[in-house]
Amino acid sequence: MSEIEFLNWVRGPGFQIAIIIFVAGVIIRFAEILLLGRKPNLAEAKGSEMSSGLRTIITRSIPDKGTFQRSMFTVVAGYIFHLGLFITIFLFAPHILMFKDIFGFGWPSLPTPVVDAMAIVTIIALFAVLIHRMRNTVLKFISTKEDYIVWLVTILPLITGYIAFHRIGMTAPTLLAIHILSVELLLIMFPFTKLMHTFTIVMSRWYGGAISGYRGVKS
Amino acid sequence: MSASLDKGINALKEQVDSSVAAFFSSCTHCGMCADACLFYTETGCPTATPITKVEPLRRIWKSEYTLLGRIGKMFGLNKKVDDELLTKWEKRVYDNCTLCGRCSMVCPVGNDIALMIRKTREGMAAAGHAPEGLIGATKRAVTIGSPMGVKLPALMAQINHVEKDTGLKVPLDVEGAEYMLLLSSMEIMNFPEFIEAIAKIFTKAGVSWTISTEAFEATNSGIQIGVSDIAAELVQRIVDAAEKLKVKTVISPECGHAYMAIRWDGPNLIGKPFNFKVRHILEILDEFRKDGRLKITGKEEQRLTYHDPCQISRRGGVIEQPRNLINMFSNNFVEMPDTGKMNWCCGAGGGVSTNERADKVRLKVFQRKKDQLDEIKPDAIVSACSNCRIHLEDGLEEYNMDIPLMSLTETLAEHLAD
Amino acid sequence: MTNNSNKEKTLGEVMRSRGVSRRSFLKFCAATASMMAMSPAMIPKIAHALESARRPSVIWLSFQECTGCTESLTRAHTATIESLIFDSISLDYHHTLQAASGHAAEEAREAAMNENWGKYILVVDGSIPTDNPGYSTIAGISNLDMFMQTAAGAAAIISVGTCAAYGGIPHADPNPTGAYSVYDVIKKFSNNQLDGISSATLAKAGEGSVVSKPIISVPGCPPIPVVITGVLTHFLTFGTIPELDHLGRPKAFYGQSIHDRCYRRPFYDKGLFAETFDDEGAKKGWCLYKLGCKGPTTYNACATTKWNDGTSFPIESGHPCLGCSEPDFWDGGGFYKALSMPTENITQTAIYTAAGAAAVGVALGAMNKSKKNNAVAAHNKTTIDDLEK
Amino acid sequence: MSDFSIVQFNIQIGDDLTHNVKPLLHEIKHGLDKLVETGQTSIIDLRSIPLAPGEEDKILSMLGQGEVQAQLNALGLSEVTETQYAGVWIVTHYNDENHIISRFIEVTTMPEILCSQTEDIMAAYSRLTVSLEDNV
Repeated sequence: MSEIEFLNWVRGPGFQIAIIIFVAGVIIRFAEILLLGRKPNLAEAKGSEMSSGLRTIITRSIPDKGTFQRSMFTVVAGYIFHLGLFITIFLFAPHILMFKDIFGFGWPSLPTPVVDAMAIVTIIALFAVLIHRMRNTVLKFISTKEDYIVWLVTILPLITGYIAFHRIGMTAPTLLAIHILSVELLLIMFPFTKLMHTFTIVMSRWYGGAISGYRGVKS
Repeated sequence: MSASLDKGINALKEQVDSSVAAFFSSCTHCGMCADACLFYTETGCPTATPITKVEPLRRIWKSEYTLLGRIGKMFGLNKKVDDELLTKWEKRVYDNCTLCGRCSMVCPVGNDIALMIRKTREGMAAAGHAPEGLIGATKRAVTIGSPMGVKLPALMAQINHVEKDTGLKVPLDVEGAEYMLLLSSMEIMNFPEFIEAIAKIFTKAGVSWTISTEAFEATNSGIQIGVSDIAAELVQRIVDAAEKLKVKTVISPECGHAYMAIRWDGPNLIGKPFNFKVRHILEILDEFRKDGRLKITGKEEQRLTYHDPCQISRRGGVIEQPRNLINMFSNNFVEMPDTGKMNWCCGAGGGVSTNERADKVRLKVFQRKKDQLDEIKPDAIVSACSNCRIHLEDGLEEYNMDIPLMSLTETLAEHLAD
Repeated sequence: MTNNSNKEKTLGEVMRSRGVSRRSFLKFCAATASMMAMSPAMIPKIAHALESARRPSVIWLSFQECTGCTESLTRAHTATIESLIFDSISLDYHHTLQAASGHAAEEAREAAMNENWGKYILVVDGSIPTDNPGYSTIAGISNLDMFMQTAAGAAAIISVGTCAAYGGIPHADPNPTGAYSVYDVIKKFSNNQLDGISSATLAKAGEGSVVSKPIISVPGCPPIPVVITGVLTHFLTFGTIPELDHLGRPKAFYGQSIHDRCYRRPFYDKGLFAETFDDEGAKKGWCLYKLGCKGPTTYNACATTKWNDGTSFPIESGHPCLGCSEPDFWDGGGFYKALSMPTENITQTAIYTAAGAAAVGVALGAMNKSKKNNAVAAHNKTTIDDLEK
Repeated sequence: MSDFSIVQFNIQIGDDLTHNVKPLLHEIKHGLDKLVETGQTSIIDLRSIPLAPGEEDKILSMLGQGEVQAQLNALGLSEVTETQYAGVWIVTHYNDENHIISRFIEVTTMPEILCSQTEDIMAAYSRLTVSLEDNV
């Protein structure tokens, strides 16, 4: 297989396979969760489930002062790499073209050097997160193989994307193909790992906020 | 004698619902819940990390309710829930957790971890992995009517004392009364001043109230041990009494989990809404304040702080009321560094105080409260939960601290204008 | 043959006999160095080597091709220099350019082969059909046979154009003629995967050990004319083949991507793109990435060598690079689809998948629900007697 | 002749499009320094450097026109001009059809191509000899 054939495969059938698994997986996971249902609360309500659930979806992004001080590394590093992932995935011009091709609409991009710098920051943050996970007693204790695999499939597209953009070591088609392949790996792993939190966070925050809000507690 | 692993596993299966499934799907193992849990911050022991306490429930969810888990189960690849696991987890779930719910407040993906631990206890108890102390208390609660073994004659004796001391009447079994007061065993045995305070306040306020001789115990061991069947039975006793006396409102006394049990879990345990209201005593007192029924005289000048009982504040939503009430009689109220919904647990709720095995650890984690108190150096602590109060006294003694503890209701009663 | 005597002369002698001055020769060498992307410091060395080089025989075979490569070469505007090089070689067979036809032409080829066995340069344009020899024959000889016979005695093979280098348009999906590139045909031969090859040819190919012949690929549709002559000149000058990349292309021309040398690269870096062919961005000469430019994955010298006597190259004229010098450029999902876009219709895939998955999800969700209901039904009431084992 | 770009785009970013103009002028400066110090000449092939439309013109106009301008006819026209900076020469080769085939900046006292070549001188000698013999 030549490198262009390889690139054409990952841009074509490979991407298709990944999308099928990703879309099917995410929908099945959602159905699995939502169709389990939840008993209505019979206690007299003190607040609205819906509004406090919706509020928590937003407010839980900001930790309270005490929590920020106690978990500062997790919060700061978490913010950096999540923001970095958002910028590198959604605000890089070539990526927007892909979304435009799929969704039929695009949005403005950030200048390439900004995205480039952000990719480096994100990679550094992710390595810091990994080291933290391996050295912190709690994280070491609670981490499973999945946590490390998910870390790897998350950082791979960043690293391969960075290398592909700067064309280090190999020719552009091969590097681009490797980058797309690493994204496909991420897409395939997505529905079956904790990566699902990207979507289910809306549900879990809503449920958490609703449970508190029903009792009149702003969470 | 019929507890079994199968029964435990079935109980865990029953506990999974869409919220639990969403919670497990969202957990990223970030570890922030550990920093929110005093059993971790004060012991440094990673096994106290809240989210790991729900491992038995997580395994059941994963292998029974997810596609990948179902496939794994077919090939026998899943991690199993067995007695070995449950034995290992017993201490984590019962001794090292007060269900205080602080973890639920900090979880960045919004997981109600305390709820999941409460659910995990259902499986643990059904599988015969509940601690001795809690089993004993639960048996007493069902057979005698109180986890501490307090019977009606003991209550009658205390009421007699109160009536003699104050010259006020404590109404028993009055049909059609507006309020029906519940009491915790601890109040009957350790703090009878509470009954006295209620008698004074309610008489002054001019409202009709009563205590049922058939259901006066507010605590619910079934909630703490994690057996909904028993919890429902205990709730049903109160519901029957309240319906019999046709009261409008049932009052939960100064006890955290009692409020949780009757106010929030009660209707769901018996499977139907109550036809009366349930209020915490602080909510009632705050209503009296608003209606101008509370006339206060004299202000305390000493530095007062308020210890939020977890189930009343964070898990119960009664946060402003105690502050409104304290400000009626205090000129020098000071908040702890983390307060209200973010307070730190005293370390003995959720059945930990009933579980002798956990005595050592509950005193160790009291260090957290000590640090908070050291920071603001109050002259006295006000609280609204007898269980917190007893443990705070224990803890202060253990750490050689001399700070008096006051019940909010009792202190308020002392400041009533004539 | 009339030019036999010429073959014994050195290039310098041939030129001088034609009245080409030393100064002209120096100019030619300077142009050659520039064209081959060599350092100007190499000019004296080129001059010296060309002085003493002898005219090699060149056999040019055209198979499944469009003659575009030959057109490109003969339309080269640096006419003086090109003709000089072609004067310096002995183009013994090229069925488009030669005067001879029919048997005479084929005889010329055989004669050149016999005279220069092991020394001539074989230039191939067009792909070679392997499915059925009847798809393309010359003088009754299948392309495959003619190629294998001629390749057997070549000093080196130059695959000119994308068809010869990668298979090109004939090779594009679904490849009805079983067309393959020069390199692939030789690889198939060495793996014994070739049918329809005559036993005589087989013997000859084996004898000349076709497998070990150096192959230089000069892809492009068409290739830049100076690249063709540049490779020939290099061979003439140094008697060796130039340094090649992993696809067998001379690094001097194919060492950097179009994107790397594109003057519009700063717009890419700044995120300024033409969105359509007639918008403001297009008028301002912004980057054509979004219009499907294959510059980033295409290795060629267009951006510096340019076309039509250095007038411009496609991007300079406002059109994205098609990637014609890369393998399978016809099957790359469309000329106007940006590189980061999937080549298949992902939207449709996603919609169909979502529909299917929704059904599966509802089924699995129902299974979950019934499993839970069963657990609730199997609930055995716990009393205080059931708290211990 | 310098305007070889048929399609003129309205390039907004101007001079610094490829960032190659300034470094190139600096290279010429270093070349002059080297020429004075060691007598070493240097040649820059303008076609080996990616330049945006207009950038080559920019370089040429920066260097300007000096005292010497020469034209030679060797396989088509060639132009040799000294720029306003002595020692910096522009050598442009054209083909028969007057299209530029290569362009160099030479930093030297005299571009090699202007000098009469030994081989040509030898040929000239024999030609003149023959011519004299024929005429005598």
